[in-house]
Amino acid sequence: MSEPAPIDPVALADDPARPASDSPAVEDRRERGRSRSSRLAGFVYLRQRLALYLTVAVASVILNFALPRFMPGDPATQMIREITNKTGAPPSGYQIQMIKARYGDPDRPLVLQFWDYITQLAHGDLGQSAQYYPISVNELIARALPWTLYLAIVSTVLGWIIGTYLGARLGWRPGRRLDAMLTPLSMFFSSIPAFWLGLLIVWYFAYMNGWFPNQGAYDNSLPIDLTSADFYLSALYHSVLPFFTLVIVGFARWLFSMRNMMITTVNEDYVQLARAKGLPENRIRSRYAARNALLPNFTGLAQSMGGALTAVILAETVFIYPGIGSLLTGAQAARDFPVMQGVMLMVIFASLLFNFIADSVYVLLDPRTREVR
Amino acid sequence: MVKRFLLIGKVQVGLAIIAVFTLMAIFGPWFSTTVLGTTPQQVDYLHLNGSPPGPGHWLGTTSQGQDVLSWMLHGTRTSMLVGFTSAVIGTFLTVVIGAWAGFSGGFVDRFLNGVILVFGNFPTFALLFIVAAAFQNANWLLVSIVIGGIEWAGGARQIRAQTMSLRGRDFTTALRTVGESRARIILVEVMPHLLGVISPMFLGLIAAGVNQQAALAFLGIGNPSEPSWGLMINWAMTQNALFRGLWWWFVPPGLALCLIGFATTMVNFGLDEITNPTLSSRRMKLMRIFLRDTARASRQKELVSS
Amino acid sequence: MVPPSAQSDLAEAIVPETDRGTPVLEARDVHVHFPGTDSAGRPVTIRALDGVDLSLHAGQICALVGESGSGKTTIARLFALIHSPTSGEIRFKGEPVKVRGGRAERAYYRNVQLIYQDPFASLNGLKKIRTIISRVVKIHYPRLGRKRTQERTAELLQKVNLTPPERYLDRYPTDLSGGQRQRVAIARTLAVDPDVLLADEPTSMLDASIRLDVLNLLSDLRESEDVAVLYITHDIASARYLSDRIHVMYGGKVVESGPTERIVSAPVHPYTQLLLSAAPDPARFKGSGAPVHEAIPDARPVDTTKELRGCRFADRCPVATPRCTTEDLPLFRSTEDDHTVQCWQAENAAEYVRQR
Amino acid sequence: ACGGSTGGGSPSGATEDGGSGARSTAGTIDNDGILRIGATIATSNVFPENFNVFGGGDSAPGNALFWETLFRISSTDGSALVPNLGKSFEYTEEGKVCTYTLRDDVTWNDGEKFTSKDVAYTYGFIFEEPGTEPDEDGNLPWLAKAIETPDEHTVVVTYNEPQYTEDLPLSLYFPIYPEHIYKDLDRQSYQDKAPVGTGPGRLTKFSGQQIEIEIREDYWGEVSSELKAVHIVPAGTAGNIESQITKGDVDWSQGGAPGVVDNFVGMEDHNGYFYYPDGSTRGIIMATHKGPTKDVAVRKALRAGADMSIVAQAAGIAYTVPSVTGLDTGIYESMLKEEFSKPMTADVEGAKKLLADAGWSVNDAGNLEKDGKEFPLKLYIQNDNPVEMTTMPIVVDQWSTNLGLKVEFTPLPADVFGPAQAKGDYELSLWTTNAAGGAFQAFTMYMHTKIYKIGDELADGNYGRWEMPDAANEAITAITQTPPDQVDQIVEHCQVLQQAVSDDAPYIPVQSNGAGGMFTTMKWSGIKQASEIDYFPRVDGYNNVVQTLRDLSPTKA
Amino acid sequence: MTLTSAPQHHETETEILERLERSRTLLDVRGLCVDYVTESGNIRACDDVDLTLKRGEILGVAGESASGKSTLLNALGRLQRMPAATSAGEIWFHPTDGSDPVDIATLDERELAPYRWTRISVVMQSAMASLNPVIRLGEQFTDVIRTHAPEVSEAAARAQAEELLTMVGISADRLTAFPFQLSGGMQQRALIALSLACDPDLVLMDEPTTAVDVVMQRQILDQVLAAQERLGFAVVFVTHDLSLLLEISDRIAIMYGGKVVEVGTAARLHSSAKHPYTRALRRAFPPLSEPVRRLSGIPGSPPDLLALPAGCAFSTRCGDAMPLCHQRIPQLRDIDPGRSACFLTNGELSDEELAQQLAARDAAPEQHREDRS
Ligand SMILES: Nc1ncnc2c1ncn2[C@@H]1O[C@H](COP(=O)(O)OP(=O)(O)OP(=O)(O)O)[C@@H](O)[C@H]1O
Ligand SMILES: Nc1ncnc2c1ncn2[C@@H]1O[C@H](COP(=O)(O)OP(=O)(O)OP(=O)(O)O)[C@@H](O)[C@H]1O
Ligand SMILES: [Mg+2]
Ligand SMILES: [Mg+2]
Repeated sequence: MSEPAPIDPVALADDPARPASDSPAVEDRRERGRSRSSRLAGFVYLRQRLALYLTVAVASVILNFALPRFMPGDPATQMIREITNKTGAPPSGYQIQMIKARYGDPDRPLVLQFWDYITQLAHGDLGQSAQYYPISVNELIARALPWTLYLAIVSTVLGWIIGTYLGARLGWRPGRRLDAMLTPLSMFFSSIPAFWLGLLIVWYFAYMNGWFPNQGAYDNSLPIDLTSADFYLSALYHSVLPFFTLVIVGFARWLFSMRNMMITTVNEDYVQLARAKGLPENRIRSRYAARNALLPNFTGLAQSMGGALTAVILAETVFIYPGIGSLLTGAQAARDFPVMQGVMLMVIFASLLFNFIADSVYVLLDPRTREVR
Repeated sequence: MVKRFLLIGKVQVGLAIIAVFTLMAIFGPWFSTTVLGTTPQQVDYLHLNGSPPGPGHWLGTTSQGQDVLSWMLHGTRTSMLVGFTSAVIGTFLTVVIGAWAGFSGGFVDRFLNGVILVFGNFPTFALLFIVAAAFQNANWLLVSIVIGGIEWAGGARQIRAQTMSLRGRDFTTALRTVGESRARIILVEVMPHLLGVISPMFLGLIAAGVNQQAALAFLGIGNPSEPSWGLMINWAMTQNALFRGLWWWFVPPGLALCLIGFATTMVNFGLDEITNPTLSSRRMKLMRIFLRDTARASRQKELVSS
Repeated sequence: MVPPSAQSDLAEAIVPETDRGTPVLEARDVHVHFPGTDSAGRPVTIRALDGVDLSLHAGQICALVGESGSGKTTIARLFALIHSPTSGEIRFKGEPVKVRGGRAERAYYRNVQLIYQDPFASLNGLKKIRTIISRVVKIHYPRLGRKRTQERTAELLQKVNLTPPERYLDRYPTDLSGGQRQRVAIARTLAVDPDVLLADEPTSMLDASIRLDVLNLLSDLRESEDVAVLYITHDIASARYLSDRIHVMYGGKVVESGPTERIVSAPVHPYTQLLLSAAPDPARFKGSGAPVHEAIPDARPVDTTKELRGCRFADRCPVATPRCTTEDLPLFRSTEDDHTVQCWQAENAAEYVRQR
Repeated sequence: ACGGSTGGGSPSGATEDGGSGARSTAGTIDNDGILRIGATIATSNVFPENFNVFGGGDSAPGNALFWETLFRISSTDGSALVPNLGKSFEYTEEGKVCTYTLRDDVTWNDGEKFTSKDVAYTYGFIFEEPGTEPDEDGNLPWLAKAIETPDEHTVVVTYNEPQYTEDLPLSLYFPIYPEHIYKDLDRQSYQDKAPVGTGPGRLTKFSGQQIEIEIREDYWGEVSSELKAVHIVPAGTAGNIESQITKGDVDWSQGGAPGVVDNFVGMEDHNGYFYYPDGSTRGIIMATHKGPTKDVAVRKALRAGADMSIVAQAAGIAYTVPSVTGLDTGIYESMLKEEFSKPMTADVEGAKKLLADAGWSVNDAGNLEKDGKEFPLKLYIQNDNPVEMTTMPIVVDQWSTNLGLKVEFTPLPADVFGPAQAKGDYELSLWTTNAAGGAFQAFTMYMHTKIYKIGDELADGNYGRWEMPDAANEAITAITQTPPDQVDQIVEHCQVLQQAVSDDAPYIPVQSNGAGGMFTTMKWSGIKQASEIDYFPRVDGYNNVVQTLRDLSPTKA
Repeated sequence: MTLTSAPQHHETETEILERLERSRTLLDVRGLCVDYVTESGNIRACDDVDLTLKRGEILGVAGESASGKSTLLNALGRLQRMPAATSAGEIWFHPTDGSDPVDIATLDERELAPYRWTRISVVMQSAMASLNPVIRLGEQFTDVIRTHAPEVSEAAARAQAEELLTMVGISADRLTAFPFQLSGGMQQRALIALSLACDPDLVLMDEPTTAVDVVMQRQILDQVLAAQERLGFAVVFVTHDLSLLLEISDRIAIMYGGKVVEVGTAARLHSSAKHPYTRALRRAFPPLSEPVRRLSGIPGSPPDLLALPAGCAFSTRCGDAMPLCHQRIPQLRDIDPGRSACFLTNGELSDEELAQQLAARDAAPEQHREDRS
């Protein structure tokens, strides 16, 4: 007989949804003066988040520096060999110097190496690809990143909206038939690996029936023309299957987190009070219940961006989508460390950026975050 | 509590699925060789080029004429092995780091919490991918270590929060003020309280480990001589199974992955219902029945009175 | 069974200072400051205790009342070595207490024990009552032997009226009612034969119907074990019921202290008066025509973050004068009984002499 | 359906199957003058924007439309060179001096004239610094003196040693670069985004997913007159290109995935597939320097232990089984010794006997055992070839069923596989054993020991570390020193080599390699039968793609 | 205008009774039953409750924890949430405008709307939880005002809200504040102000002051009483603090185990309660001004609603229990003045029956009494 400790919601560390102050010791007069200062100091929460993200960014830069240097197989040698094999001649002295500077010259003190690395990075220079030498990593990423961002952002947001909306519906009146049907179903959906579902979808929709293209981000026969509607339409058409996959595996977790949150919220006193006030049901559902239930889901959205990128990376491989994921897998197969590192750095920065954007919106949504604990 | 937990239908289904796969992992290969009489490597020359499920090959053959079922059975072993091992490693790190941070407070906590946050905000798969890629051709153990070594941050955060709240709870303070030693408080008094968090976390890590391994294998990372679900999908995809319509080759491993994930979701859902009874679906059903019955009773009463 | 009630009589309760000997536990001018942040996130200092003198005597129950945040719990935790004073000292039987961890701390806990507010939280729900209590016996009397330990555990349960002990030994705290749990918690503190019991709102989480039993138990233990009890409460009526002395706290200071009946019937400090008039009294039931309390003008909680000269209560005080905030807070002591008050109001009565 | 049984000189059965699978009918259909080619590039499906094939990294596909070599190799006769940018060449001084005469009607696509300076520049960096003194390893430099250009159309190369065979690799792998563009650049790290070549193509647009190349009007050679542009798109992974060709989105693509003959050709009327063996061979190289494969008996037993015709059938891409020498029985028909003129067959009993005689046994675990020592074997392959991923498990299973030998099938990514092979850290590895390009190329590509450094370790281009018998070594030297027109002599030397390979079994030939290609005749027709042409219709071989473009014509509706 | 002064006039018990006699019925509850549906069985937390409430009456409801006070209150306001359900009974509401009484227990949510807040409003125990944390205080006032009086302009509603807030001593500028920016006591007062927003006939208060300090509690009570005196609404006031109820209520209902066991004026309950449970409960509060005597609590613990003892629920803890008490459930009957549900006093038994039972009890004392602990 053991009693699992109940999960203590307040204890879940940096959960901004926790009540900002549990001490009643707040004085009337002081409060009046405070309303202004609180508006000024309102973004302490954001400041804290920003500090966190900066730490993560710095850590990832350090990790990025450290990884190739402490992993088996020496990327510098790897790259020199790669060039030797390809060109039949060893790289020039200057090249070797550059390669070693970036990927670790065993003869140079680590601190100096780090300094070189940082200065290069500060210039926005991610180095050159080993596989596609001398193409710069920046160039490869610049070409791939927009596609990935497009996939990741749209699919995540779409999945979030669908899941949250359905969850709010189901959680408002749980236990109904739709709930009994959709909730277990979405539980199953959420456990489908994105890459496998993608495979099935490609197989069925592209190979078996040919309704959708099985590869690429836009119609090859169209030029990339950012002013032509055809180009956008074809890009949209090509992204239907990836979106479909990502939304199916993505929406479910929002659905049941929203559903559960909604059920809990509907039981909150303030929703009861809203009911007692005789407000119209619509208003209670949207303004009182859903809005509050939404907050944790929103935090979740911010935190899920990193994970969303993972799913996108895998899905890109299946849909042969010319994004970061394809670039990364290609680089991995060729052991193109510079590209792998650059991509990772990009992915981290992108996910941190999303986090921060989501956090900023969150601050607008939840006034409590504008207060300090 | 445990009993109540085990009585929930969702939990039972979830645990049953995991149990079935565990059994498959233990006895599958044996079953494959002795009962089916095949190994994944064995080629059936009569069924080259992938033949659909049928009497000889219950799940069909691959494009090399290898038995898909045998692959599945052997693959289950690798996948579950990775799942369990990475979960053990991950849970260990989770608990040690989380509890350590939660209990020590002060600088140690701030440092460890920073580490946890950094890892938690990392897109771990990218990291996993790159680290695993460095150990090309890594065997299952190495893959497990890498997965376990990277996938601990989320859990550690929870454990830390839990320990912190436990540390602040009166009963730990009370134990201190009766002169109990710190070590004993942590290990004997507090640990059992964490089990409620650790056990679902462990399950979740198994599923995560299995999935991560599959994703890595799908991308071609890992030892190609160890059959696993991800490797099956990878081979099916690279060997044109989609175009050739050999669906029996890539559907079963994916389904297995789904089921594992589904099982842990179910268990966690059940756990939610325990800790938050408003979510209990059983209760919702009872409520529906009750309301129906009272409505019927009152209607009858009205009939009688009128 | 409960021993016959000791009638808490006015005359008995007033024991002259000199007769009481050295206090068992004593706080001398302690200050406790906590770091905190204000609403705008700026760091501030919370003066949880701001120069407190307090002494506990064997066989005496001392009540501590005051509004939320006035520092009552902080005193208890200070005595239990959970916090350490920012300045000032704690004396145990006249000796300054300066222990931090280890054996000395254990020895201290053999004398001073803390009873917590929430019996649902202060017992480990996963352990049997037997383990909870016998563990303490084992810690402090390691050489007792298993059999004696078990016997002692049973005795302790009996002491807190959990009879027969066998019925409770193998149960889990979750199986007991709140009052029973609080008794278990008390039994655990008694396992060490303490000289001092610090009870921090031991009944506030309990139902009205069982509160009194726990209070009575404390009162009886005071008699039978000759312990000193610090009883912390919000409820001045229960303080009156149980204690020999009452200390009234406000904003980290003991603003008034004295024999119970003295405080209840003739409070000097305006805050004590406010507290008394605000407390519900069954005798003033509606329809009784009893005189009603004064209107309560203002109920703001105190802010202890600012350094202030004089009296913290001054801005709420109906009788405040300019000197309340311009001069240092005085301390008046009664010549007739052991009554002290930190308010200029006492100046007018001949009975009081200024100490500070 | 199409096994390796079709020997002889005609193109393989699959060519007929595939080629004839596509039917063309009358009337021109609208194709905008654009030919869409699917190109396989590494795992990532984005083209790198770099056409510098002499640079440090992978370059974009389609560079065969820009870069051209002096000569090209005929597909009908293994070693014959066909004039291209070069009109003729002549060896003097016993093969030490080669004089090239160039065409005079060639221009670069930026309008500059193509001259001997360009050839001198290109060959100059290929052959490196001239000299006459051996280096510290005792190797002489290639060139005795700098390349001379007596006039705009003449190039004189002076070697230190006779090099009658050097033009073959030059024709295969070394296109001529524009001196006026490249001379001041760091060739290895120049990212060429605007290739200036002699070929028919001019780059008009580049995007990660599509390379648009227009056909220039002032091209010296000949391409289909209806062809206005070539667009190159990524082929994706297995299955992608097939379905795109089937839909008509892509017209032509190199390669063929397992089962292509059954699945792809049968899918639509207009789908076609061909397979031209090009004289190269894929085989399992055995480490002759270590482990059980050091023993020739083991090597021969392994070679005899698997039936490669079954394997060929399983692959379903219509390749043939080469002879035991590794040479294709079709292309090299005239050169092969009588006893080697048939595709290799299995001899299980013989294999077992060989093992037993040499004192080897196979233990319960399926490992080779000798003198109480057990040797587990692994077969390494590079994991990015779907055909081999399909066929090699079957080879492994053959050994298992025939000899009871359990060889671990180990597909590896290129970057693990390559170094392992180069360093000799393997027992069995699948690689190209005989190169295309004639008798000399066929046997020397991986057998000349080439040692170079990988980091601190030494690698060997002769992956199997096979030490050839003296006779074979002499035969090789003799070939390099025999003028190409003395065919009989060359055949004689070649047969010595054939015998050596057959006797020593340094590798197990698995499949005769070649050019596979899938196409649709929806928009373009004219991809010819192997018997009709003397080139390999492949997308990325210099000159071959140009030849193919010449033969294309719009499909008549 | 701030309501800070305590009510001046003090009625005697007779005056109170007369006033109640004079005023008309507002709420008439008959046989109300509320069940909680749980996995381990249905808990009947309100069992056959009969109550009448007059206009302007302050009815106190007291009882131990889990005696069903909140359940009753929620049922009266038709505010039960999962898993509670009103399973039987009628709640007749007599509108003050003289229209026909309605049984609000049978109305559905839409039909209830006109009663909510304009007729019946609530003050819940935890103000912190009852105010929606992410909606500004002002909106929480104006939305209810404008829902029930759509003709009122936003500005007018705001003015009304300001007036309400000032009435409870909160400055009007706090309307722009979020609830968490207010101290606990202020939140509680704001909630009370909110409950008066639509001039209700009945305010249901569930322990509105338990969470605050004594001084604050007193201040809030004063404000409630002053407002009540001025506006004349009726109050149902739930608390476990009997001594508080005695001070403020016209009549008090004592609940035990889901049943009302006694109803009477404060005066009667103070000095001559008819039910042993009431007496015991009354004794559990030590006096502040009367002489201190040793008191004792009620032996045993409150009944488990899933396994109620046979007969009177209190019989197992009752010092006066007779054999019949363990067999039959006593009815809540009118006595003069008030009502009682104890065989000793409710007149259910004839005099000889009672005497007989008493004799039987005294013959076998202590038999049914539980141990003190
Ligand atoms: N660990 C701590 N850190 C920071 N501030 C603290 C801490 N403990 C107490 N305080 C602050 O010290 C002041 C006094 O707190 P304390 O708990 O002693 O009050 P109390 O009189 O016991 O109140 P209550 O009646 O609510 O229990 C409060 O303002 C409180 O917020
Ligand atoms: N959500 C619920 N599910 C199941 N049982 C419940 C629920 N809420 C209350 N109960 C049960 O109903 C009974 C009455 O509860 P209620 O909250 O009405 O008591 P109360 O008198 O208000 O107590 P308190 O003084 O603690 O507020 C209790 O036995 C309680 O256990
Ligand atoms: Mg306290
Ligand atoms: Mg309640």
